[in-house]
Amino acid sequence: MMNKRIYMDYSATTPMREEVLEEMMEFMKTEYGNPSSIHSFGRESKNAVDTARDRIAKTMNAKGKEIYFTGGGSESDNWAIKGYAFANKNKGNHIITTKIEHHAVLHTVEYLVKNHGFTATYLDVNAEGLIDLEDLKKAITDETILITIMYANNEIGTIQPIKEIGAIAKENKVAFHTDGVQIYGSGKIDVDELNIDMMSMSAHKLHGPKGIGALYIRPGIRLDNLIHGGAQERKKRAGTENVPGIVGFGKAAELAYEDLEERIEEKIRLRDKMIDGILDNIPYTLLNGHRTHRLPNNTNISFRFIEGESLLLSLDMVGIAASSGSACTSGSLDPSHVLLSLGLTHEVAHGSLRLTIGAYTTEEEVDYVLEQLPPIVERLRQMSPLYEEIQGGN
Amino acid sequence: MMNKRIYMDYSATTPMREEVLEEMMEFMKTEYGNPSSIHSFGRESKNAVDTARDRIAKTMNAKGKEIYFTGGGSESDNWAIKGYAFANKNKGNHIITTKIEHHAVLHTVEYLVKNHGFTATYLDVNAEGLIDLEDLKKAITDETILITIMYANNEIGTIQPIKEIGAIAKENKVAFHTDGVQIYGSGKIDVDELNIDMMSMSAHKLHGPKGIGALYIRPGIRLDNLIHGGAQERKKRAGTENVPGIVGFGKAAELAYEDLEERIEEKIRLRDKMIDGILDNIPYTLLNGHRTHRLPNNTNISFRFIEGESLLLSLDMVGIAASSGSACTSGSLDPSHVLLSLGLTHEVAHGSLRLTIGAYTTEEEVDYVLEQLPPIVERLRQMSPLYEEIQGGN
Amino acid sequence: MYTEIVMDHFTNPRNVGEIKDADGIGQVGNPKCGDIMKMYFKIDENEVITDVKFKTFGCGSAIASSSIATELIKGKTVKEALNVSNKKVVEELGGLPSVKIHCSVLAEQAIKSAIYDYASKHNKHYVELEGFDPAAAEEDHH
Amino acid sequence: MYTEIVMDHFTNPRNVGEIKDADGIGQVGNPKCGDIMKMYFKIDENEVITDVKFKTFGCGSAIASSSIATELIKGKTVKEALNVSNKKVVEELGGLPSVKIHCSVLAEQAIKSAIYDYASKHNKHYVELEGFDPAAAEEDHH
Ligand SMILES: Cc1ncc(COP(=O)(O)O)c(C=O)c1O
Ligand SMILES: Cc1ncc(COP(=O)(O)O)c(C=O)c1O
Repeated sequence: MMNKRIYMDYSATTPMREEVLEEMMEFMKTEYGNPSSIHSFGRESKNAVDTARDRIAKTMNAKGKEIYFTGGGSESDNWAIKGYAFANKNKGNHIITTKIEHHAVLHTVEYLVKNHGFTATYLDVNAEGLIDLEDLKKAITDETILITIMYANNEIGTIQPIKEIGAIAKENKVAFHTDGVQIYGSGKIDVDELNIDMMSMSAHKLHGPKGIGALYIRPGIRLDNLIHGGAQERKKRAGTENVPGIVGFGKAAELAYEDLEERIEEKIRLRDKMIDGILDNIPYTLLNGHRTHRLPNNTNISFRFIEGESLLLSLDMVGIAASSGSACTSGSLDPSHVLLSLGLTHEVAHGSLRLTIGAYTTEEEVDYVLEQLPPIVERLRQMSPLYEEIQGGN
Repeated sequence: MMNKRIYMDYSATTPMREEVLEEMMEFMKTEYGNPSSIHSFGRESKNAVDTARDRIAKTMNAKGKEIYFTGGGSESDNWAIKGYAFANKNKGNHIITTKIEHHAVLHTVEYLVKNHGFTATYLDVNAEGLIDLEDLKKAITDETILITIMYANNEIGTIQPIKEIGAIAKENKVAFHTDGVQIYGSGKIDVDELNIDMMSMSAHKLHGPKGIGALYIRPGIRLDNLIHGGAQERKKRAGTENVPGIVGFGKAAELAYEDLEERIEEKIRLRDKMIDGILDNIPYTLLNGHRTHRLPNNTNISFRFIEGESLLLSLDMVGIAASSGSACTSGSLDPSHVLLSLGLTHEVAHGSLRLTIGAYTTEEEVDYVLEQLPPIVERLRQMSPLYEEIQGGN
Repeated sequence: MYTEIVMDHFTNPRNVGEIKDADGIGQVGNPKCGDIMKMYFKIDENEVITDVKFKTFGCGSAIASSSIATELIKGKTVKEALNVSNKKVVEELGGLPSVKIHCSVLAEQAIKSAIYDYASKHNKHYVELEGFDPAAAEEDHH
Repeated sequence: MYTEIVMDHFTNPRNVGEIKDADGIGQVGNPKCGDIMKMYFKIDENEVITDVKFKTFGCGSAIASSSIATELIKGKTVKEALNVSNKKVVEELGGLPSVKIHCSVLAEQAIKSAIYDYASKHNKHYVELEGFDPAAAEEDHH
């Protein structure tokens, strides 16, 4: 039997780096104090929290006091959007976003529209997943208070023209939030240069712990709290601080940005090998997302005539962990809204496969995937009535 | 120099039990998969999450599917209250709570009143911190949709008559949420018997990890999401699951309820020794909270003529970690709203000390506190102009 | 997520393929929903299903449901096959996740659809098929 | 949280106590806010503060601020003492957390208040005290 375990799902979550766990251990074992406490147990936790805040701030040219810890990327998205909308509803009720946002943004905007009197524009994307800046400009009205556009897409890896979006937002005096969950830790970010007012992050995407995230908030940007209560996080996000999580996040951020350039290069090399290896060797395939404005770790390919979940199961049986935009993996009926927004038919969207690599991915693993994939695809196609039709037509 | 470290602040947070960390380790090291994934990495996380859910449910006579994981007690409180209020605003806009709630409840209710058109009644408490059930009944109107009353108070330890409150809520067809953060893990709870519709919990209060909490939700209770996004937690709370946190919470809950009765007895014995030891040996002291309807681990005493923070600092210097309702510890100007609600003057409220014991507290530690406290109090009193007045008056 | 039986039928599906001179062919589902099942039946003069093959575009449970359904009806009479319900399919698979129950419904409908085809070609009438609309089954099986 | 100097002055406060026959006594702050500072001055005919004592009800930084303030003015003239600002107190302590700055303000006001008392008893007038209202300082020092 197969006992290889090849992880190709780094965009879903990542293993913690050893150094990260190591730094966390102290705070899970001995330094358990509450940072808000006055006694020495608490004081050491407080220092550790401040250090982590500074480490993260440094990676994006921000200040420690502009970083607020949250319980994860979804909370950050919810807070930025609901918090800003509620705090600024006297200025207007219109929000601009895109059709390919993560559900943490999309469902949040939909909720505000459905239940709290806001309106929204959902920008289209082109076949590569890029928005049109002209569309954005046209969408802005006197009522527009917030633009929320993701930095890089979690499914197809497409990276938006964030700097241009930031400039448009600034020019129009509209706040700009970006979901940076996928890019943070894998891309160079300068919040000033990019005119980002708020940015969501999630530690477990960059070899940090799960259940901890952050929101960058530019000074002057006012938002209602999402979680009211104690005075933690300068009164903006209540709840006893998850000190080990925060410490781990800080360490992970520091490590991610230590040797960023090299790691980006290496990932792009492996990613391109994966993409070309599949497109060149398996017929009826197509790359989803932009060929170059793309996360360094993302391969997303549609295999026509087969369905994603059965592909995933087959890969899992040979030890490869991947993901798919197939509806069947989410328990819903429709395939990924992102893939449909690219203009894919339902059938093609159902047959998508996402392979995302990470810090521990080796060339051998990529080779192994390239070796295993063709017979699996062929076997599933042989079972498919859609393939039969095509073959019959030849 | 002093190098004793005596932790008397278990109500602020607790150290993790070894068995808890042990179970978490597997999920921090090898089983890092995303539970929502289809591949084998994710599957094992999913099982672990389900096990934890069941473990917690079992401790309160609930079902696994009625437990929803959150990022902590504050999030649970915010979700229960905002979520229920927003989802049921067509039924009414009135919320009943008390004056001594944790800020996670109080500030949330205040926010709904100030910014979202709700109204609220804040019930008074008597000198022992108990609400009057007649007040509660009288406060209910046709517009009342939610009663949120804490199970046990974090500062003074007073335990409310939850069963009676639940019965009143049920009779009046009003939903009943209780902040169970302080009681969960230290008291026997049966959500059915008590008619609890929602209950907040936080793992780090019961020797579990920080940054993970839960909300019990009775089937049929409808609430808006606080954190929208992915389909996690049966679509009610988005965000990649904090698997190690959840696993740790489950284990901590199991352990807490394994030998609950014995541990309660032992804590009460030590607590009473502490309370009596202070009241009997130090003049001008008074116990805050109810003498018997009280958390087994809570001692809260006001020392007249001195201020809490300087007391805490002095204790810290002899290795004792405690907390206070003094304004100075919170950075605000007013002392604890809880102590003021009992009818204490500002001066007396400022001079309060909370000593909360836990699983690792020994009799020797209690003795040590009882030995250290009198000279410290005397020294601070000698510095106090208020004490001078009293002494002068003799 | 899936039982061992499901995984076995997914990994080694029985009766995959086509029958060139089939007596009845049924296709249900559509690519929009991500599931298409096609079944081919050989039926003899005693109305016994002597051979059956399937092709399926769909998730693991769709493939497993097709496989087990074909096993359940092979060698059975048409009447018997018409009594194979989606419940039976789920049961034989040792259970399906609730979001996947529709796959078993699809298998039941594929059987009915193939027999419907056979019935119309051979001028047969089965009470079990009353109210069954193969076009609807192709459109939406949910 | 606190600097070593603050902790030192909190642990070993200088000049704690009362002066029975003080020439000036000032009390500022109130129990509502959690801080009361009382200062006793001995002042000689050359307007030199020859002795000073304090009593403080308050947090660690209130006690430390009182202590350092008394040190700063002991042996100084009244005029010099009136020029000790809260900034100076903070500086000498090596800094205070921002939420504790008011404690240093209180120390400055305690000095002024004691001198105000001395001045009124001795019919003196100091421009530095113009606009200073000891009753207000007792009511609210924030
Ligand atoms: C009664 C009560 N409610 C809510 C909370 C908030 O819990 P957490 O800090 O874990 O968010 C606490 C503890 O801080 C508490 O004691
Ligand atoms: C783009 C994007 N936004 C938000 C999230 C939500 O982050 P989390 O699951 O940590 O809450 C994710 C990951 O799931 C993501 O990929």
